Amino acid sequence: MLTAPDDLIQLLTHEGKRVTHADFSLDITDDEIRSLYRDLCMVRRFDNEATALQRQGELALWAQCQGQEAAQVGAGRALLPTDFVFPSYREHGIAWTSGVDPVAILGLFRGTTNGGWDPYEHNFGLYTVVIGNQCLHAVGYAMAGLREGKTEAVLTCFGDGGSNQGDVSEAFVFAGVYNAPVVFLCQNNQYAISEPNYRQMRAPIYKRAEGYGFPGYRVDGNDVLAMLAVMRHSYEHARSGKGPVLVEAFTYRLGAHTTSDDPTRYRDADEVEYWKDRDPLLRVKRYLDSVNTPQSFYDEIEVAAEAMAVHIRAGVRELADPTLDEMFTHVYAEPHPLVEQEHREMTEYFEQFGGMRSPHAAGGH
Amino acid sequence: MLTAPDDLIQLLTHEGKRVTHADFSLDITDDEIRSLYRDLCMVRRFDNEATALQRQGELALWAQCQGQEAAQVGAGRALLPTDFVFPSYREHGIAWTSGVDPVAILGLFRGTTNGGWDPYEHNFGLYTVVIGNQCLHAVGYAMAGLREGKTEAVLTCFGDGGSNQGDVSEAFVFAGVYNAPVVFLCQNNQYAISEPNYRQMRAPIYKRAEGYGFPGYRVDGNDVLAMLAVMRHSYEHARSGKGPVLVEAFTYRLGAHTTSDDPTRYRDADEVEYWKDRDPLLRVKRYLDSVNTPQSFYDEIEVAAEAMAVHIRAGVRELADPTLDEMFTHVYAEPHPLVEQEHREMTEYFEQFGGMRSPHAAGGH
Amino acid sequence: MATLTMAKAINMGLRNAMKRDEKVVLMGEDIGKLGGVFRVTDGLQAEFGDMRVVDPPLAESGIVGTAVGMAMRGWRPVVEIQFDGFVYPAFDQIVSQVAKHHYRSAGKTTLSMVIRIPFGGGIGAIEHHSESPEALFTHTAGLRVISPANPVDAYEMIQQAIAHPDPIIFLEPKRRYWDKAEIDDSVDVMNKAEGYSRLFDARVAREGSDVTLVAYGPMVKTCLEAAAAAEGEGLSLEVIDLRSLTPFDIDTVVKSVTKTGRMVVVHEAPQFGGVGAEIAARITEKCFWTMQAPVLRVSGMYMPYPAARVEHAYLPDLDRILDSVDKAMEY
Amino acid sequence: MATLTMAKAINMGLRNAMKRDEKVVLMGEDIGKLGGVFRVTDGLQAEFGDMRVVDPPLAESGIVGTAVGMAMRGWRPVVEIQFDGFVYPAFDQIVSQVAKHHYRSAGKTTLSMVIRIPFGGGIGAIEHHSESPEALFTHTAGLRVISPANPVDAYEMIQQAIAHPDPIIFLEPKRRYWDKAEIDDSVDVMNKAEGYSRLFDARVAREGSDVTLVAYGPMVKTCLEAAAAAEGEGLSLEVIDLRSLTPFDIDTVVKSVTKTGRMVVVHEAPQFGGVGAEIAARITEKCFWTMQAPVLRVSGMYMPYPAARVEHAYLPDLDRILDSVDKAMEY
Ligand SMILES: Cc1ncc(C[n+]2csc(CCOP(=O)(O)OP(=O)(O)O)c2C)c(N)n1
Ligand SMILES: Cc1ncc(C[n+]2csc(CCOP(=O)(O)OP(=O)(O)O)c2C)c(N)n1
Ligand SMILES: [Mg+2]
Ligand SMILES: [Mg+2]
Repeated sequence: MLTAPDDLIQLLTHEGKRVTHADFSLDITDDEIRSLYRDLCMVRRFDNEATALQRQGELALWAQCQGQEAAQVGAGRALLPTDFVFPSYREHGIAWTSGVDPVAILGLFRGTTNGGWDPYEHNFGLYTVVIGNQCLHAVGYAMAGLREGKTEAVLTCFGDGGSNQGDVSEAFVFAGVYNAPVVFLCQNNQYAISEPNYRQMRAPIYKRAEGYGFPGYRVDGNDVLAMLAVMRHSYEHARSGKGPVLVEAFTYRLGAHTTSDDPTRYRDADEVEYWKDRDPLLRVKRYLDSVNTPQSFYDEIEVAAEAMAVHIRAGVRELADPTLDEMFTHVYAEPHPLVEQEHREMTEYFEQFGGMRSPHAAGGH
Repeated sequence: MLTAPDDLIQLLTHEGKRVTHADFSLDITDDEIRSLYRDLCMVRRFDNEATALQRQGELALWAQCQGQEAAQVGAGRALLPTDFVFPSYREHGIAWTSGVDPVAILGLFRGTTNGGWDPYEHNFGLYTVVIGNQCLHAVGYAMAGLREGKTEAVLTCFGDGGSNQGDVSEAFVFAGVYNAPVVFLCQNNQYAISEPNYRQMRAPIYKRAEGYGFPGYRVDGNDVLAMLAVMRHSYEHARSGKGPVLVEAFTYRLGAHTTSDDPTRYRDADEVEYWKDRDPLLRVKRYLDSVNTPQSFYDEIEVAAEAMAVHIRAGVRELADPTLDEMFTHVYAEPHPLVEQEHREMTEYFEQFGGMRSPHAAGGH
Repeated sequence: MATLTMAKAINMGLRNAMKRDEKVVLMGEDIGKLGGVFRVTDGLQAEFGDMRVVDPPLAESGIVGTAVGMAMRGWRPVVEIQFDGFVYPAFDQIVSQVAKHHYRSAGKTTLSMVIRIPFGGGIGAIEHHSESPEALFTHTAGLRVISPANPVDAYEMIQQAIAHPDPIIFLEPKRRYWDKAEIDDSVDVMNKAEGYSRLFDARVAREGSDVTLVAYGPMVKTCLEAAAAAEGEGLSLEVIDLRSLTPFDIDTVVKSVTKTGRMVVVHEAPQFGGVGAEIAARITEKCFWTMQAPVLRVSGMYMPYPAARVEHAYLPDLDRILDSVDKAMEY
Repeated sequence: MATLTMAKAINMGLRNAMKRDEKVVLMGEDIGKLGGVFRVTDGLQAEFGDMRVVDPPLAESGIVGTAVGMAMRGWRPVVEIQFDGFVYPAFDQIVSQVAKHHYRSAGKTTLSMVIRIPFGGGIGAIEHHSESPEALFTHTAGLRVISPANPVDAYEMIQQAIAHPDPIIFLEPKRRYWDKAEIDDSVDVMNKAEGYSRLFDARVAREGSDVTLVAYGPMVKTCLEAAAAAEGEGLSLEVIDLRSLTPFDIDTVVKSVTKTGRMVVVHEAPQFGGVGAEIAARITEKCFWTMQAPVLRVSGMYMPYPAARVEHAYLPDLDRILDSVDKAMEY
């Protein structure tokens, strides 16, 4: 059974007690903690809605982030608006704190688009499915920022399994050599689909940083306060010209890898139970209860979450399939004769049948 | 100017004084040191002959190993016959200690073959030009050895620049996870062609090992005694089931990257002078002189080296160009109709001219 | 005899190969307890242990590169790449090492390894999960590239591929994983007199006289459906299942085209530079005077694999194939 | 006017592009003080500093991947891959990211980047230094792939490529680096009215009436030599320099073939699945009734690039081209 190591940076225990840490502290009011809790709940709800929509056939797939909300909300809330995010495919919490419309995220999983949002609108890049690729983009983006004289941090996310891709270590090398203001966030949810940490690494991931010449920290990824503190510190480190940082958020994927996955094949119920007790929402709730948070606070969140859910459900059903024209657009920035030719041919071809018909057009399966 | 750091593991200073090290010691007689010196000289001579042959047009290219002889002879002499080597393209010293005929090595550089020797004859794999590729082969080979219950070490070599390839870090990961008996030898000759260390890394290479869960050492790569001691220890570590080791041999490429290179474009003469005084042969000579080695010993080496040189010069000129048939052989292990067809067609085609003629057939260009 | 899906048929083939030769080692992300994302290796780790059914670290170059090292020592690694779109991180190892080692070592090193890749679209997956990279491998000498189109071939071909001394890219048409067929599991595939000697032969999947349809992997079934539909319209289509892309069994195709004089090649990959181009060029050269129409091609389009909800428009289907057949007939 | 080698012409083109747009950044192993192994970037780091002429760590995926990140921010990275055989470690980034980003982002992200690759053989190099991987890129939608055949084109095309918004694979025929030509450096290439609008047009390099030779990059010169030799034998060969492989300027080729009725495509890469296959298939389809002979192809062989001392037998040369021309004439 995979349990939590005891050398994690922690500011809030899973029993909901605030604790101190020698290197990291957080000056935060209870109201601010409530605001973090609100985000945790909204993200949880977003995730649950998406899972439900997948079950109803509205999405082809969903990659749940349940259990990782604190890691993501902590990382996301510590960002400044000028910072930029290069996510993997499970960063729904950071998408949320960045202001990306959850419906846009779902387009990718519904299969109506390979993207779905404008990366520059919220400084939140497209989800990246090929493991590790985005880490290099983050470094290059940060290198360009240095050339522009900007003091912005760039966040990039990957998983415990993903840490092994050559691209990730090359990103470490480049970030180190160019002193790029990149914060590498590894959400170690202890599984790469079915493969537990011991099949992926011999030493904790955060230790790799030192060999590439920059600091690495291991944080209790289920502790939103610790995450906020360490990420704030790390972005500031990056912004102030000290170079990259690696943060390993030690967490646990409470759900399945994706809705196509069957985690009962590779992990035991009691392990999941152990981690449910360490749920990132639960501990904040325990704390908030201990400081006399009124029920109305929770009720208000419930109302907001329900409103979001309504928006998501309606929005997803309205996500239209691409038209034939859309399908052929944007292969290139400038016209390409072969694309134009095939576009023409397919248009003529479908005209025989009165235009391209979508098997999904009737409104889902 | 690039100089030597002072935290290197050293047993023989560049002035030729034997010193002790807290963690590594070597029980060695002066005669054994003479035998090492002999190898250093033979390798130096081999290298010089090859350079001369390239200048005479007998080789298309030569990658000198001058300056790195101690790193290679130390690593090579510490091997057992059952160990296996996965070299890069500059391991002439290890080829030598492994018993590979220098002439075979030169076939690759003459352009008569893409290989040139039987990897299994001396447990010395083919040179690998695509940076980093061979490190993964070494790990896989070692993993297979574990499955066979063997207690053999596998050595693989790469350069300071090469350490950055994704394949190398992936090799670290796999070796760590599978506890593979691999010794990673990075010859840090301080340059990747024209790029000095500071353009390749932010922290010393040997430090990367820890992040992947195994020990890393940084050795004075110009000190054949230290190399022998650390490599012996490392192979034994691997053979005894403790897993991989990374050894960074800190050295200096005294020659050009290859005969096509012009190092005056990117490094200063005084840097080269500094390192010439740290020549791996010179310090052993200084030591041997201090223990009254007779001139006859050096004379004997000179005679042997000259004999080898004669062998190399004659052998290289005899290396025949592949025939058309040879060119078409071994693309596959089993017949492939397309290869057979093209073979047939080309044979017929050349028959019009009385067979394939080689522009080199007359004995060089 | 057993009725099995293609996924199960490959599973049984792998099991047989592992029993037959203890040097066979499976390596691939999540192939152990999970049995692979398509369950093709279901139960094999439980049966053979985790030294023979290996869940490696998440790094495709690492997987293929270590497999090369194992093969250098006489082991027979069978690598699973989880999806087509994730083979590219291993591309360097495949093209520069797997393909070239036998040649470089003048035959001293034999890399008997199989790289299994579920490929192609049609399952509504998100991006990078529906690609058809076969042309990138067929252009690379030193590799053999094969693809079964039905459970029986899948069962036999995987065993033959594993027994073969050359490195083989084994493309599994993922949307056909659930197709079923009767498999005769009482015969030892490798003990049949021919061993793997017919592994690279094309197969006439359906005889016909008007137009030859050439396909492989997922499109064979689609072509057979098209041929059945065409029959109703009085058109007789011959369907050739290539099975192997390199070597390419040109004789079988030439024989068919000599009869029909017309040919349509079908694949999911984009037309430009796809395998169909080589087939068209080669057959046209051989059968120049026989061809009554140019070789036509039905394929995916020149774009990244599009969003799943429009893949039906991207992928060749029965209608598009018949449309091209009609065009070929009009010449 | 100046007489320059192709290497120097590209150097001058790069310098102009860097002066024109300060967002142009060169990245590549050893391109700084050394000036690159072929000295194409000679002097540029001294002139523009090491923030604009970057000697990156030795990791091709890292180089291309960080270039993508820079391009996402509006910079124009020009990557040099040291040799053809070393582009494969970056293949994943090129195929999955560089090629797809504009599409995936619905045009929000424009990756204006150039990947320069010295390619092809003929310089007596050791393995991995003489490859022709163009077909691996042309099959990948989202990329444009171009190759100059002479110094003038090299000078102009590199500047146009850098100014173009799409990612471009720029293949430099390394054995032609030392070829010389007069370059008019007084005209600003990008200020000519057409900008980069003719970048993807093929060029009739020599007019003729009997057979069309189609080539690109290093083989254009060889074809011109063949055409000159054929003239002596009374044969009139038209030589087309494609310049761009994708887009492929089919009209120029069709026009020529309509006149000659015969075509030979020449490239160094292996024939099987090479760019010649697509050209042959496409032209045959368009010009089915015009063709008096099948499209013939002269190319490298289906093997890893062989040892340098036999590359003369592997590479298409004047004799092999004329041999195929004769075959085409015999139909
Ligand atoms: C290069 C590549 N290989 C394989 C996959 C298939 N795949 C998707 S997610 C995944 C596991 C990732 O695990 P981890 O990095 O720990 O991230 P997590 O999903 O746990 O967040 C795999 C193997 C992929 N997307 N990309
Ligand atoms: C993948 C790859 N990229 C580029 C090259 C070209 N190249 C050959 S050697 C070399 C420098 C290697 O430097 P280093 O790893 O330090 O080894 P050294 O040559 O100094 O021994 C380069 C860039 C290559 N062979 N392989
Ligand atoms: Mg994980
Ligand atoms: Mg070096």
